[in-house]
Amino acid sequence: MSTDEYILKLDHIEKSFPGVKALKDISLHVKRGEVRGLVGENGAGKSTMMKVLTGIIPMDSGQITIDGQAVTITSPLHAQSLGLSIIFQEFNLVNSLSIAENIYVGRLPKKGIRGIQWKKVHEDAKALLKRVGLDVDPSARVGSLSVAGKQMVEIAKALSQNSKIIIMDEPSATLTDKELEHLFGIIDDLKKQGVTVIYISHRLDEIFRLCDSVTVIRDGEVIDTNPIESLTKETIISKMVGRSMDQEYPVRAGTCGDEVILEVRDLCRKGVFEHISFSLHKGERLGIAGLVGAGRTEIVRAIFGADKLTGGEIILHGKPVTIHSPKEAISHKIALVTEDRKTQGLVLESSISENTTLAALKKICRAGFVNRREENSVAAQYVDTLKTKTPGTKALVLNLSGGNQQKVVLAKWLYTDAEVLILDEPTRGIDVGAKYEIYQLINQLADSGKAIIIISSEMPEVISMSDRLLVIHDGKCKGELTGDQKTGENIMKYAILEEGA
Amino acid sequence: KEEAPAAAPSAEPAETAAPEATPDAAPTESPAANAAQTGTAGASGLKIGVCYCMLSAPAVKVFAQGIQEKAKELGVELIELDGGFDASKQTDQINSLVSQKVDGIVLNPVDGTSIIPAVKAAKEAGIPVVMGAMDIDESGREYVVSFVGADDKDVGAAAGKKMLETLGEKGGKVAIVEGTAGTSAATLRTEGFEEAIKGSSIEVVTKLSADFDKAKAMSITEDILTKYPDLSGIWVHDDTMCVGVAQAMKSMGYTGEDLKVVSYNGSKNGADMVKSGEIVATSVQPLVDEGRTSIEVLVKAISGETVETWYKDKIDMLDASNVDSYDPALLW
Amino acid sequence: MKTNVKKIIYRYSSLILLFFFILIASIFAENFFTVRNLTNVVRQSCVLGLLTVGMSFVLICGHMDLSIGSIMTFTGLIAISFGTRMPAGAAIVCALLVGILCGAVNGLIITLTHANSGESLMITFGTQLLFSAVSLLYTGGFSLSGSESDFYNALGTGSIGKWLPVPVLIYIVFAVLLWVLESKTSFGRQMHMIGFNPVCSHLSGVRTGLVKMVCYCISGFCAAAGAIILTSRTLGATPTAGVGYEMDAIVAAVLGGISLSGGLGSIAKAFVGVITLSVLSNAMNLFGFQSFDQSIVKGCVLIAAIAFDVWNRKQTV
Amino acid sequence: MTKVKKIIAEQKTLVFLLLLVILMGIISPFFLTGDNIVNVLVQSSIYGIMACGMTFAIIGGDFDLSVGSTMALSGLVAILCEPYVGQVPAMLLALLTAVAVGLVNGFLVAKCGISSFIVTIGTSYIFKGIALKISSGDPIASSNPWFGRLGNDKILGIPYLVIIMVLLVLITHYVLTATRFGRNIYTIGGNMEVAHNSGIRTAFYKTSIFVLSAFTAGTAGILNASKLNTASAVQGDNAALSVITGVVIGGTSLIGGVGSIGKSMIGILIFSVITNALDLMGVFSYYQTGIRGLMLIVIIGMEAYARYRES
Ligand SMILES: Nc1ncnc2c1ncn2[C@@H]1O[C@H](COP(=O)(O)OP(=O)(O)OP(=O)(O)O)[C@@H](O)[C@H]1O
Ligand SMILES: Nc1ncnc2c1ncn2[C@@H]1O[C@H](COP(=O)(O)OP(=O)(O)OP(=O)(O)O)[C@@H](O)[C@H]1O
Ligand SMILES: [Mg+2]
Ligand SMILES: [Mg+2]
Repeated sequence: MSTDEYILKLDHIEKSFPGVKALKDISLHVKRGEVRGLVGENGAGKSTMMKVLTGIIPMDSGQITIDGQAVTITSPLHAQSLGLSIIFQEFNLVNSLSIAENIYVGRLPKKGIRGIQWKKVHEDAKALLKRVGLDVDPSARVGSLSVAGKQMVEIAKALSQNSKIIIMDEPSATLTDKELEHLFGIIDDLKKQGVTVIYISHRLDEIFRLCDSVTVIRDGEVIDTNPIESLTKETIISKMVGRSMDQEYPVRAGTCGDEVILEVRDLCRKGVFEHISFSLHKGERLGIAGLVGAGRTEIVRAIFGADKLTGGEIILHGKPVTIHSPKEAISHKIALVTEDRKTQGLVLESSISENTTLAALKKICRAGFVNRREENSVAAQYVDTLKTKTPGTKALVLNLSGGNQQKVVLAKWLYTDAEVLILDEPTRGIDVGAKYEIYQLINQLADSGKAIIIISSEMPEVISMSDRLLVIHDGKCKGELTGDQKTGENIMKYAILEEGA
Repeated sequence: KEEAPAAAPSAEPAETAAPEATPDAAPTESPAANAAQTGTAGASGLKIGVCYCMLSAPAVKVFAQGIQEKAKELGVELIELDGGFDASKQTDQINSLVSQKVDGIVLNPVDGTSIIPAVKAAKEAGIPVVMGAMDIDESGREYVVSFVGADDKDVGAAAGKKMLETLGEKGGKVAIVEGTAGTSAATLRTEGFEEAIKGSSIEVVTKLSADFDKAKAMSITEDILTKYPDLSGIWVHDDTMCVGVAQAMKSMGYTGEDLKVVSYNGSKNGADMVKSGEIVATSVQPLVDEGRTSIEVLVKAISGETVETWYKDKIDMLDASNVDSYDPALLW
Repeated sequence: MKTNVKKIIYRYSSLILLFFFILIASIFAENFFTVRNLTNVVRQSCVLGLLTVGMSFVLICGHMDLSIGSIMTFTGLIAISFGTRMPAGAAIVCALLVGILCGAVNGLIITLTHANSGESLMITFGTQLLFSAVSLLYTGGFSLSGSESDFYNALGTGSIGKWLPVPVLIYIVFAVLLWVLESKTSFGRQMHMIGFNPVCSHLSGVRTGLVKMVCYCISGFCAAAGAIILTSRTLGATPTAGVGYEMDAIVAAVLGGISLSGGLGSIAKAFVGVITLSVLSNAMNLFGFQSFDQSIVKGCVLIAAIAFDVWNRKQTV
Repeated sequence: MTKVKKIIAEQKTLVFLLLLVILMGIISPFFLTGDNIVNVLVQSSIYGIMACGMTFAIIGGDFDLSVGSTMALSGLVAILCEPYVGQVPAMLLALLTAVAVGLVNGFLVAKCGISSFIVTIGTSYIFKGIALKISSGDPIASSNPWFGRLGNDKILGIPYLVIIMVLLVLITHYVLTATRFGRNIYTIGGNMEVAHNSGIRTAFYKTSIFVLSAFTAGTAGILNASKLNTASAVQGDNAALSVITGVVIGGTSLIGGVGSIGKSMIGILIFSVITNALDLMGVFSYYQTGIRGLMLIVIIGMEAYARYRES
């Protein structure tokens, strides 16, 4: 064993993509057994750095040293053999395979002519799943899991490799507090075993809870590394964005109106949720909280006509309506920002302007012909007002960072002139600066009279950004919280207790 | 048995025309007729399997028509199978006919060699096989009782002779628009033609395959005429392609005067083109007759009579001199 | 500057390929670069061209249509057989309607079952068998000989002036109309978006089923239009006339730069692909290549062209 | 009861096949005779053998449309080379040729990144052209009397063809379920990027997929040539789509990542049984084409709809 204090050293790493210099002379030294936080805005280069480190993409120049030995990492397999494993920001799972196989993908244990030892695979997988707190059959298909479930499988997979260094790229983005606590427990265990963890997150609370030291990255450059004790949220944020920010959540100036815009009564979808009733006022921000998998997404999808309802009614402006498809929902001025940007919210291979007008194509059409000039000016306008960072409206959405992609999604729905705006996890995977801008935007929209539903798994967010809060558990509405009642304790009480209220 | 009189009138023209169309087949024709007469009683109740190479090809369909007519006349039960131009599938079908213990098989093969093992198995099971419209390869001849159909080499030779006659001393450049590359029909028709013109002043400048397809033949002819504007003649392997060839000539501004086309098949289309002077000649393949004779010969063979090994079509050349007087019932 | 050049090369790669072929053919093939031959090339490409335009619509919205060959066969038989009983114009309208109907059958099955790209391939293979069975049963397996109508026959063989064949005119008119539909209208936009991401399009209020349905109908319509030209050109209809055209149409579309995974491409590009194939086969006929060699060359060209395209994309994106 | 329902739901195609067999057994007295059952198996054997390789390809998320040409080419090599090198070396050469075809396909897909659909259309043109060229397009009969026995002889009443098919199916099953190689192919088909990120050598596996597919096509080509005692360039013209249809009907999805050789074989058998039964019933071939088309539409349509309902 090397006596070197640093288990991992990155020196002068450079990496360019066509048109972008993602990493500029990055140097990062990580001590043995520490938990290192890595923070930075969207597109700062965190994921790219980790991908270079694990051999997924080659670097242009630089030096990597592990355990005192200079190495050239050629492939993910090579990285694994050097004791490096990674939990990806985007899921790295095969939906069509079982959980157990996903955990051991590419390295299933085998024995002579009898081949793969399936029994052992399933037993080991079961133990790992227990360790991460996921109570499912390891032979179930990963595709059948919820987002959080998949995240936990990712973590189990990283654990199964018994690595010296584990990199976690935003593992918490899709988790709610219960799973988070579990994850924290796991990381604490790892630390005790002397495993080094690099932890990337946009949630600063977690950084303070977990990390020994924090490295801030901005625009592909390391700003600095400090022990956690010497930092505060504010100092980290100002390092990240290059300026200081006073508060995390903007305070809303306006108030809710009295007019009820949307009312739902007794909504049911067999086996998913039942008897959901609530009303939504003009200018109101209604939060929906709950654990991951509680059924929040399913409820709003059903209201939006993306899934079938098996019972209940939807009342808009006092008149009952039936909504069979997203198209009908849109014509009733309802909009849904889906939780999964990449597969449901955007046409990635298309330009910003084409995405912006997609849901209201009619508005820029004359006699069925698309007026491209008008389309571009509309898109440019939204790029302007939402402060989207992009070289132009013709840029492909594919090449934007997460936060900017989310702004394009918002632009698309704003252009439909929706009255009811449903936002499902609107800030997932988005950095503090961009988050703040999106919060401000939400408030502006509410002030201008739009009715807004916000679903979020981040408790402080859903508390601060809502005027009223519903808590969902197991497909049932367990409670409604307003004003001072909106506290983390209350939410957890309703969200976890079987018989709440 | 009640169907016999109903079927008779429709079959009549073919019957009466047969000797006239195929005079040299006359000696074999009469025993076949005998078989038909004596066999009506003996043949009814026979179960005969027929394997076609591909029923969606119009020419095969015409052949099938002859088979069906004759079978109806004789009261023979038919099991008709379509090989879909897949030799392997056809082999399976023959095997399945063998296991059904049919009394005999008329085989219109996908190709002449691939089906030999299956035909051999049929022979071993004591089931007589008659080849219809297309022959088995020489090496498999021993397993079949007879072949009813044209000699493709003769077909090519007749066309060559006609071409020689038409172009005369002067000769000239000639192109061949061939059928599907690799079919024995295409190979032999070209071979026969080339042999017939050997030593003359006719020169074959290009041979291109149009897969027995009209549209392809048209494009290919257009391209040939672009390259050889001074072409004097074309030998087209069948009338279907010939329609395309004639269309191409028209679109390129050629007439039957400038460019002499000889074809084969004896379809109504072909005869019409001869009549209108678009092409010089086409020879007749009596497909309906081939079908009828195949059944007759097979029934004879089943009843133990001796049959000839080859009931050759006579090649009737249709040209301006005889096209008007030719019996339309022989065309298809 | 340099990236600009690369971008241009990428953007016009299929056109560059076409010019390359034309150059080679002009140098080496006798009589290639003559008005007469070039007219031939275009005329020969009409039928495949129409089919490829239709196929492109289906490909762009992320699906495939293996049935166009048999739709062409069937509608050709309809056009010719109806033509004996009614005026040519009416027969043509009937054939086009039947084409649209066949396309609608495809579209309906595919939208109702929510088939994905691969499943649509298999389903249209099924309808291919079905339509060809219908064709065979319709005529009992026999061919129909050409129409008596001069108007009908002019569609495939006539020409306006000396050098503008009627079928070329028809092809160009349809291709331009459909190109406008594809590239300028909201329908075309929706079609591309569906090809890229059907889920997002659906959630953004695009009637994905309807759009796909229309695309299949267009494909059926184009097949029928192709059938009319083919039967007019070749004076008659056979129950196997359309066999294999679907693969050629896919190859032509891909040569023109239409992506099989949907979304990418345009009708204008498909047009270039068709002409490329047509030039290739014309040149090979002029060279006197046997069909064996033609097949080999065609395969090599296809692979080389797509490899070039892929390499090109890697350089630019 | 619910268990039965579950089995029926999971094994729809198997149930369908069994129902079909029973129905045909009732309709046609010939159908369930030993002779005919052997016939059906022989009829499925060539495509069944190819289905082994094709199942690898489709699970791996790729198409192989070039199997028909490969089949024709290797059959020709096995017969054409025999006079020079002897029968067994000629057959080995034929298999080598097939492997070479697979390598070409694999290289183009894995290294050049071209879609397999296009690559294999392209190579099928090329190799069919070569097959036509080396045979001048003629069907070529084998002159070695021994050669034809492989495809026609039986042992204990079971044709070699069927035995070879069963062996290959068992091997394929083993490889797909019990080896890392097999499981990695599922991973690649399920998600290429994940496979790459997990350290699976995707290029190697993609190439292997095509080599395996070509290898089984080559085997099928030799056996088919032996069965017919003849090789020809047009043999195998319908093979690719027929095999893919069988595999897909069985339930191996074209998206990749799911399926099994057992399912593929069920699909292949369904088609053989239907063809055989319709022939026995004397159904005219035009109707047969239509029936086959309808069946394909119904089965694939049902599967597509079930998949949609599930997600
Ligand atoms: N494959 C790629 N091709 C081109 N540009 C890329 C690619 N991957 C990343 N980039 C660019 O590199 C920069 C760094 O991206 P990276 O994903 O590392 O950011 P990040 O810090 O992880 O952001 P986030 O917090 O949103 O995950 C961004 O500008 C991004 O657009
Ligand atoms: N771990 C799991 N295993 C199996 N099914 C699950 C699991 N978690 C959730 N589900 C299914 O997903 C449904 C609801 O999930 P959904 O994603 O809509 O919830 P959500 O509250 O929106 O959570 P999220 O934060 O992921 O958006 C549940 O009814 C359940 O059937
Ligand atoms: Mg990242
Ligand atoms: Mg959700």
